[in-house]
Amino acid sequence: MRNILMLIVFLTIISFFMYVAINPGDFNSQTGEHFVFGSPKFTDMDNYFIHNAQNQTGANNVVTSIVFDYRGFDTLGEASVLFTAVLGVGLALRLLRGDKK
Amino acid sequence: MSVWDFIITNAPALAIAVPLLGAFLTPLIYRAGRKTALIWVLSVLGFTEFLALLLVYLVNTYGIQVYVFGGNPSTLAIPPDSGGIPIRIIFTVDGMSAFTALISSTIGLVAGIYSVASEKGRGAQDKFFALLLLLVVGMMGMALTGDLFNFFVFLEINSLSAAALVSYRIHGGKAVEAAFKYAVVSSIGALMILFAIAILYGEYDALNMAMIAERMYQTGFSAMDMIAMALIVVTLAMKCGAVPMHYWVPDGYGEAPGEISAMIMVASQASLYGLFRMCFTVFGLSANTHSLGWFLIILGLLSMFIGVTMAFLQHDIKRLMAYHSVSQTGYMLLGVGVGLATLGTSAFNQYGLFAMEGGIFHILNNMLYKGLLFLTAGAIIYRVGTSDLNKMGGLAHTMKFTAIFYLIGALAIAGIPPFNGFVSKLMIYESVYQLNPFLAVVAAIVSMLTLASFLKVFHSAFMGPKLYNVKEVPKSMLIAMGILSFFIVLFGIFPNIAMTYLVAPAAHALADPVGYITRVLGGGA
Amino acid sequence: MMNPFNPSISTPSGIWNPLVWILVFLLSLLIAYVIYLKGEKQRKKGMQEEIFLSGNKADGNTHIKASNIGWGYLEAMKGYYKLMRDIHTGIINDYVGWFLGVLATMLLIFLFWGGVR
Amino acid sequence: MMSKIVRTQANFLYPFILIFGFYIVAHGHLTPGGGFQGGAVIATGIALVIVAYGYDRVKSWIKKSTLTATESIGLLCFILTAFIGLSTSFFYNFLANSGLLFGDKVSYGANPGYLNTAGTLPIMNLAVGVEVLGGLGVILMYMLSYGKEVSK
Repeated sequence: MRNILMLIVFLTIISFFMYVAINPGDFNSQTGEHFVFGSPKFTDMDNYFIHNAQNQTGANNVVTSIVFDYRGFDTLGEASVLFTAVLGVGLALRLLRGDKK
Repeated sequence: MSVWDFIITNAPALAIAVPLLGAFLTPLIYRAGRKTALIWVLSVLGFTEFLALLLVYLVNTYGIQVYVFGGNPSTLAIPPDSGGIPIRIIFTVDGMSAFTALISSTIGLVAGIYSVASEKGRGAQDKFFALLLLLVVGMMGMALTGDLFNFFVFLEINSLSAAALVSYRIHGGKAVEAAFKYAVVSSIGALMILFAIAILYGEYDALNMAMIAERMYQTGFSAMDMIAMALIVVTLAMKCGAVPMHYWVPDGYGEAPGEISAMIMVASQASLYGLFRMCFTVFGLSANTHSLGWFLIILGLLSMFIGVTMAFLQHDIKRLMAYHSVSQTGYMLLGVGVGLATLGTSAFNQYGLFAMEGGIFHILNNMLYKGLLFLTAGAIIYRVGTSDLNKMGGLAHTMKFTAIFYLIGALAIAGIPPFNGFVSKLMIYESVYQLNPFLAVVAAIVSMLTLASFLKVFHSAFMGPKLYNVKEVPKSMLIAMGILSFFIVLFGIFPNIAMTYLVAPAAHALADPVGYITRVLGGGA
Repeated sequence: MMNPFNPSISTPSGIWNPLVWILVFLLSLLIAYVIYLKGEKQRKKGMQEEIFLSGNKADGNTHIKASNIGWGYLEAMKGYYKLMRDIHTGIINDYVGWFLGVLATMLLIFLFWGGVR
Repeated sequence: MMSKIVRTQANFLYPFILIFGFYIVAHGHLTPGGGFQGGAVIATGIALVIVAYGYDRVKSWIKKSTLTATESIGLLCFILTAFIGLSTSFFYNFLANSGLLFGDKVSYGANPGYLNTAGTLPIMNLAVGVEVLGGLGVILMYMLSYGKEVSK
């Protein structure tokens, strides 16, 4: 019973994803193109990074310039995720020898 | 530039950076001794609280605050050469963000004071306090950020640190199991959110919430947006513990130490903030807010009813309170859901906004009285050593202050005047009644059952013959409980203090997505 | 902007003032005390001072355990609680399963009721 | 502890793994890679040594507290670099194109690259590399030590 229900749920979600993937998408009357899955409607932020990253940050690797400069705060967050994980492992896998009863 | 100007300019960044720095330094400082580390942790938490208060003041005085990480100057959201798009990570602090940041830092400070005594003598406290600070960082970051990916990062910090803290009392592996369940559920949720963010980023080439909302409004709400919205809304509903995705709540809250239960409860309110932010600001302009609002209302009704009826069954004090958090979350979803369902119609100004104010006021009240109740539960467990209500009795003979604090919290959560719970519940009943009387009837029944189950706890834990010869809990725990009780009584008798400075700005900020978007996209300073 | 130290809140259909409520509450306490004093004078000593629990004489040190409180309510709602206990399995696969179920439900709701405004 | 062949291999490979890891970290702003990736490579070096020599011997060479301190110090360097930029804004790249340390300009387009560029990026890369090496290393140590203690 549970398995059948889960199968129905799974198929529902998958069918939505499949619909989006093969959907012809919105029609842009100006360019005569369809926006299908995988062809973005906008590319201006990508182009900004490609054209300005080298000049602004002085890094040849644009990916690193995004990771550590434009979105450096996210990287700090990800680094603290690792820090949190380490602390959590240390906390959960500690032995209760030093704890009071 | 004086220090004061410097702090005011950089307040949104400092509100995250200071507790983060504090967390990184705590394991190092703990080597100098517990007392030094405690002074450090408490002063960091105090400074964070000050920054959150400052943010509330700044938002109420000068409107929405924008802070650009790495920008030159830090208020320039859109670089002039970018063609009108935000490039960097932007913190956008409006009334609702400042409100959530304030309750997060407050519960952090209270939990910090409480754990001075309650965790004394346990191992790995350097990690415990660092994780406590990181949990505050996670909550504050989720509240303050205006960037979707940044939101995900802080959601991850929030979930991981909360899961780790749940496992602090190993408790024969039970706490670790609860932490594992919490970690699995929240990791799957976080991955779903990441997936949704990837969809939105692929479609709109932006990660800023305002920019995505603007572009979604321009190009219309597509099928992909719908999937992204469903992923985000359902995941955040799970993270805030709405029925039928609440199963991790009793496990997690039940096994965590008392002050950590209170903090995780507020961490799930931060997810609730994320849910409201997404529903109103990101999808509010394009999606069908009427059906979205009814979705939240139905989740809220289920949470209220199932939460409270399951709570009555429990005989473990922490699990009982955990189920009550589920049912209290239902009130918030109900209040704000009514606001969302009526958004854009004439009914919004008649009662929708008032319902939202009620729901948001309930978040604040829930933080106060639910936090207090979790702290009293922690105090009982600290002295008695068991969380089983069947083994308790007669504690009011010796733990008088704990009993009084418990009574204040229980009466407040049951909505007995003159405590603060009554005010927000009244606001929710009165406004929800006008959308559909059935909603208000369910809410009132749930309130009655809440009172019944807290009387059960009071009777079995505090009344009856003296079974345990225990002392009152140490002072720091009493101080922490006293702070929360003071605000419960204060906001019960003068609800307009909270209404004016916190709740009304928050509700208006949520109801005005256009203001949010134009503040970020419509020119720099 | 409203006055933050004004205790009364106006709701769509009325007004709420905690101070007035406290006043009324104290007043009714006073009235109750007066009635109590009146009865106290003519109270008879004897059987009525003894403690009974479900018709049996209790010694005053009896404590009702938490699981026994609300027995009637739990008995009346037996069917509902059986269903709820069955749902709350505690298995993590089910937790995720419910999450996916709600996700599918929400997608279907938005498909049929329209996601677009 | 593994056989002598494995230990010899580990002795031989360990410096190369370290050098490769630090290369990835240091050249993060020029070539694919960066702090996270390089730190993970160095941590695999630690894993190799643990596999070859066994936890009990490695325990006496590397202390868990040393690794946690390494991790904290790496993160501190990272966040302090961000704090220094606070005179303009948090995470402001105050060194880029300034002519100071790592402050040389780059020309637009494909070029061979030069180590002394990119401002705060190499510093942050290094900090993150140190943090990841400490963090992953100490996770390994925690898990192994817990397994040892429980199985005792």
